[in-house]
Amino acid sequence: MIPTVAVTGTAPLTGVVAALLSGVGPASVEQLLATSANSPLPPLLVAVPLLVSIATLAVGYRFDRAAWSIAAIGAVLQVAIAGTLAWRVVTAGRVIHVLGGFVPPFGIVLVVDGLSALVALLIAVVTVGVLVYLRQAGPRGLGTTGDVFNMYVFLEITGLAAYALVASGDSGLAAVAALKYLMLGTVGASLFLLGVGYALIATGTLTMADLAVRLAEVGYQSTPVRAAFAFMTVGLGVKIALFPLHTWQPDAYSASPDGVSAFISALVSTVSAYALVRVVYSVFTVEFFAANPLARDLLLYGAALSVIAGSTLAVTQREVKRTLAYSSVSQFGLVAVGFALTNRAGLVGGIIHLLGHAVMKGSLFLAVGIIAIRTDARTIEEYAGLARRVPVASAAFAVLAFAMIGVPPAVGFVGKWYILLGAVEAGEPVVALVVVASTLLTLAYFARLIERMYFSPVTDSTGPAGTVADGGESSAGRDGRESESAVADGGSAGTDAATVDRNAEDTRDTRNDSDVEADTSAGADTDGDAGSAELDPVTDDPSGREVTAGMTAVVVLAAIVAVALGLLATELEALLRPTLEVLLS
Amino acid sequence: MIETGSLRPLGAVLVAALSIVGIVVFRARPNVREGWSVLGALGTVAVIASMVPGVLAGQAYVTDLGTFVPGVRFALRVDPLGLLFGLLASLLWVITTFYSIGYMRGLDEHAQTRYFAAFAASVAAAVGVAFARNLLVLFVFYELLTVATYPLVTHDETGEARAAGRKYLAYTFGGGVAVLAGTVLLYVLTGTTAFTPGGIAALAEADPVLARAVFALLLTGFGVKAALMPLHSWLPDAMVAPTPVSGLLHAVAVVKSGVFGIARVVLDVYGPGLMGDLGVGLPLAAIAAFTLLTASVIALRKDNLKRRLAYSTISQLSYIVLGLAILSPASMVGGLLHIPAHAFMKLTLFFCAGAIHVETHTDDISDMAGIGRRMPVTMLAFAVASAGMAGIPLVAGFVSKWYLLIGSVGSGQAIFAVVLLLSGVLNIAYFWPIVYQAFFETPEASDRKPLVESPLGGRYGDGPAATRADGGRPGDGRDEDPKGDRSESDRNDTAATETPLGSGTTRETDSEAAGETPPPETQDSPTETDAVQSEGEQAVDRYPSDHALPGDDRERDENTADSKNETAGPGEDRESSEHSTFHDHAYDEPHGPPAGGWEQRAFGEESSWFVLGPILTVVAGAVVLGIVPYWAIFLRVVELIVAGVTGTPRVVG
Amino acid sequence: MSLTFLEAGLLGFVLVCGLTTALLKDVLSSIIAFAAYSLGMAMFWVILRAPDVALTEAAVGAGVMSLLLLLTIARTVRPSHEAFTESIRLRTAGVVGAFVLVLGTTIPSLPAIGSPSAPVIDYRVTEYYIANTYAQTGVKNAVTAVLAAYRGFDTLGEATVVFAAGIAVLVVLRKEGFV
Amino acid sequence: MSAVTDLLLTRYNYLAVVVLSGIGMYMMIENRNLVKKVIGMNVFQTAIFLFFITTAYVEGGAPAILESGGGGGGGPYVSPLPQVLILTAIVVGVSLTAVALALIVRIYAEYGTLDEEALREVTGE
Repeated sequence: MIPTVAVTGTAPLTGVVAALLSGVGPASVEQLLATSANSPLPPLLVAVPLLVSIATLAVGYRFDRAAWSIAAIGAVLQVAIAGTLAWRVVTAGRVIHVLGGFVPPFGIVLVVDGLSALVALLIAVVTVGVLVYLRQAGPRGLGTTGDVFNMYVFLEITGLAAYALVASGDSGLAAVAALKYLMLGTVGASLFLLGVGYALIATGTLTMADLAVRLAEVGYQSTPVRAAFAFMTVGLGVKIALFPLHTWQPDAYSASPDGVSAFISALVSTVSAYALVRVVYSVFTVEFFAANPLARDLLLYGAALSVIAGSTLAVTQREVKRTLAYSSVSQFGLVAVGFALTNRAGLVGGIIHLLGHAVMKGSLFLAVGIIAIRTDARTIEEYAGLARRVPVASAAFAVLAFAMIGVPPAVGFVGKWYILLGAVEAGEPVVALVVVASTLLTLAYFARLIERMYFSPVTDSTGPAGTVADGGESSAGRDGRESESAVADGGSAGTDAATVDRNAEDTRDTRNDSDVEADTSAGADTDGDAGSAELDPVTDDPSGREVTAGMTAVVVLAAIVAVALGLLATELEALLRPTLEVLLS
Repeated sequence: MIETGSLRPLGAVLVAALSIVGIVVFRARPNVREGWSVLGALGTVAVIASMVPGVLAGQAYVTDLGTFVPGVRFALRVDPLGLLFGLLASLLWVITTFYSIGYMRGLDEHAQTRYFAAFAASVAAAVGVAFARNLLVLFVFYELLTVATYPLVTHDETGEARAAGRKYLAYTFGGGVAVLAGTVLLYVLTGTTAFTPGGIAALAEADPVLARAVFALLLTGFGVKAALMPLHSWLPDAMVAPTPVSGLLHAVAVVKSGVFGIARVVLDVYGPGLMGDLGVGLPLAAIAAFTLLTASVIALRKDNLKRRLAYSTISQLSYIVLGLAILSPASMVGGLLHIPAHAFMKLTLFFCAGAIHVETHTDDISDMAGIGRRMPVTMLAFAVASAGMAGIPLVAGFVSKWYLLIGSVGSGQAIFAVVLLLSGVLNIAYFWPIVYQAFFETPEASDRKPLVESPLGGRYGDGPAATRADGGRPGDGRDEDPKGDRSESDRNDTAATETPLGSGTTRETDSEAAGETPPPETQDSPTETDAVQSEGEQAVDRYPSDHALPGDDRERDENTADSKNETAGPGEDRESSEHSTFHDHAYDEPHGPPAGGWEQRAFGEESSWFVLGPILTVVAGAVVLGIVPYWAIFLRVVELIVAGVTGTPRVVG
Repeated sequence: MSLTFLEAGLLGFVLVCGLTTALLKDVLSSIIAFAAYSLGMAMFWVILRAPDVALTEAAVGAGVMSLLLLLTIARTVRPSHEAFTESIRLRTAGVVGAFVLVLGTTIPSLPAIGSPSAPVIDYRVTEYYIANTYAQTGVKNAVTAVLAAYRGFDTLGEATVVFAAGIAVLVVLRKEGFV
Repeated sequence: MSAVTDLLLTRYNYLAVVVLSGIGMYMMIENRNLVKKVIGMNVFQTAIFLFFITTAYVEGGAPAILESGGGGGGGPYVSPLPQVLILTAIVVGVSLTAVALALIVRIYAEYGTLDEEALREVTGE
């Protein structure tokens, strides 16, 4: 029961936390108030999940199932609110809510523009998805703030919820990873806070819109302003997990439960990246970069480095979840590259890739979860021949992986296209090269997985042979040839891999075409449950956990969304256009 | 050209794509599933054919699906060039589908649903490539084509198939990246990526250095799939795929999508005029000429039939590129016409190779002496198609090569005419021995192939145990350590294949040859026994170091499978691939020639009609193209294309 | 403001406590030093005219925090060491030194302590709070007013943080039977 | 008065902030005991709090208790804004510490050690 409470209680907070940090452009406060539609919805966006989470906590003590239902209702409500808000943003341009009637810069104002509406919607939708998947979590909310200190508070709430979620894993490793995450996350948040302090000392205000004006008055080249930028960016960089500030992230992702990994990867880092856009564009504005080209270059090249380093590390991993975790380092690098380009195409690309990555990476983790439940496969070697045992999840995984690689027309490609366009327009050949090469870098680690899932015979992953093969792999992971031979070595040491292979083929050959799809590769499959696994996705599993139709549906749906989003990129851009104009002005 | 809004371009892609659904849904019922394949193929070709009259009348059909990314519409358009490729791919898909059915069932292959689904997806993507309205949409389908073909290359799921698939992905995605970079640069330079016959006007005003860079990027990208040297090495490896795949995809759809991309770039992005101004035509032509000759020479040395065909493909694709690069109207007609011409001929050849494989499990040319008795129709078709490849009149290849010759001489670049003629000779050199020995030799009395290793004309009386050209001796190089295996055989091969011709390509060919030893994996006990019995002969075979006991073989296969640079044998069938080791060993039934030579089979009894029918159809197509090219539509379409680009109404009387 | 002896003394005390916290090897001693550090800090804040914050720091920082720390070592372990102080590793010290240096270079550009022309004091936000708080909220303590009214949303967040932390602790300790 | 003395006399609090945050950071990196790491984290945070409180101070100012009912009477006041922020931040900080300590308790229950090096060996990293 406690785990339920845990997830139920904290998840919602995450949402809240995640909540919302939105802001406005450098337009003056008065202008902001004059040009925006007022609405009671933004605070609801924050309040609903909070209330729901308290309700789930209370009810969850007695009735597990009821808690889930409440959470689900809350999440759906949240989607409705976020959807309505997004629609209002489309029609009215910008929606604000002045809290308690205290006008900024003295009070706090919630501002929803195209960007924050999108992030809000993303959070709400992902929550529903993860909820359906987990069938035991709570809702989350989202907020929008136009105040940098408020941003800190919400970042910390997000962080707290995330730490708790990571720690909800069963193993002691989860606790260690959570503590590491907590320490580094706190340092990141503290640095952000220090940055806020510098901004405050330089300007005397905290409201984004007001700050933007005041920072310009103070002068972008003054030391406190620069320090403010540096500390805020580095602080957020830790939270986003950009190389080399990423060290908490692989542990946290791989040690937490699968649903949690999905949730964190899809939302927590995403929200931090969103905060980065706000800080860079709404607070410091493009002119800051113009006055401090070094700051831009550092951010840009640091992000580019993150792309390369993340991919390289991803290739060397044995565990699938760690591979995906390092992949996030790389993909967020790409997002940050887009942001740092400070031109329209780059920014659009960054945002699209941010959203796309949330959908793709989150779903990849969910797919990994399904696969783990069904087959206990967690390492890359164990993924051999998976496609026959878990066809639907494998197919979704493959589609998502190719989308992530950037095969058009999926969303992964569209984001990359914009970022690349931005890099070329900005006259950054090196960065353009990195962006282009990121396709191949991503291919390097995903192709390895897909090949194993679809075209490798199943090997005995539980016996001693498997262990030997694993040992050989880690050093050879980078090179397909070596790894192949390493596996074979291991195989011959214990179980004769060749024999296993041959059995598999015999089995296959004796079968007729009719049941090929349902082929079990029984010859090599020691799990023994693979035979029935094929056509019915909801069958027995070795560990006692169940894969529900809902879980599979979420993953499949996400794969479709990943492709469809690519085709809808124009609409996304249209939604963002007014916001972009403000941000880039 | 009048543009007409129409759903038919989209329809053509969708029909092919939707057939996948049917194929997957009815995976448990092979007959219905194959019915969907056929239906999809017929539907696609019908939709495309319905546009032929309109296009010939100067119309273009456009489906506009809205903006994809700013400044770029997601639009499909059927213009003459697109029609040429789309019609070709879909037409041959119909034929190949029937052939696939015969082939896959004949071999009782695994994962047939995946095979047919991926096949349909590949063709859908190829049609998309054909009809793309602009470079970015073309890129979209180009990448999808890569993904869709990958399962086909790796179909076998053996170590070597995976290695080939990996190589294929690395090469083609690498190429895709270059195309993407080029497209972005082009967009930044000109603000558009739309194809314009005669070239994008704004490009002429762009910085020439950047324009050349874009050209180089695009060419590199498309050159991968077009197998221009030195980007070709994925293609021979990909021959590990089932033969129909090698036939349609690796001789028509996939490789031609690369060539087609180059054609789009040359004709509709740069235009011949700007190409000349930038001076990029000549380097391209030089690369094509180099590829053309080198690949022909390598083909000479391939004993595995499919590999020889693969190198022949590499060489023939360069004809097309060469024709485009020479930039004269006549050569362009020749080059473009060679797209369908080569497709028909090469498909015939692959079908024949596949038929031989299905019926007799023979893959190596050296095993095929006298096979004309066993498979008369097949080998006859093979002979006709080979003749066409060499440019002998009355077959398709002649017409296109004729135009190419006229074009190169006419534009004062006679050097390329010499190259073309030389290549024709080489074509004969590597095809004629196959045909000759099939009909006029017997297994007992045949010379050894590949030809380069022995004097032209062959040498009779070589016993199987004789010292090999590669210097291998019986028992030489026995190597118990699997790890040492590769380097050992490499050394042997270096000695074996050193030829006067091996300049820049020697290394390449060495490693190719190194892999020629197939994975001696055995499946059925009779074969295994054979393998043991024939140990003595094996040891003296061309790659002594590869020899080991069968048990070791299996293990070593695992170890080295991926390190092999190429497929050892026709990957579609592990059972028989081991037998390609037994080059001159004539006694193992039923692989290779049976004892006492090939039995005589009558017309129609040599194979199933699922296999023979397609062969006859394609070869007939090749002949029709050669005799009445104008009537066969393709030449008309080609002339329309060239006229649109250059403004010359009729190129050659 | 100029540096008085009281301030200098307190500041020195805080610094020494901080240093001691870092250097003492024994965890319990370190916790005690930390509590002293917090208390010193709270007193210093009184001098800086922040009584509310000082009160909170004394209660929460020195009180609750020390309690939690002590509770933790009571439930876990207090390793015994032969060495009395930590040994200083130069590499880490170098890294930290670099950070300190970077941070230090920004100091000269900051306004002098207590300067009435510093933006924080001078800008309209502070002036507005001072001028209007009582009229608008009826609360004399501007800090309370701002906390509860103007920045009530922050405070909502603060409450959420505590709520979240409570649940997080529940989650983390679920195996300990704390609940 | 030299520049350094001037710095010392007018910005001494900020110097203290720098030194204390350095101490906190050093503890987080270097100390092997997890509890001491958490203490270091708090030292680091408190240093930042000092930064904020210092910015709020004004020479001769009174605490922001508006005796006269506002309206500018009663002489200079310190700024309430940074103080409000730090009130919030202190609570956030203690919440984080509580969670961190809870994690430490669990780690100890799981592995029986709080030593970072030993833990690294046990978890096989």
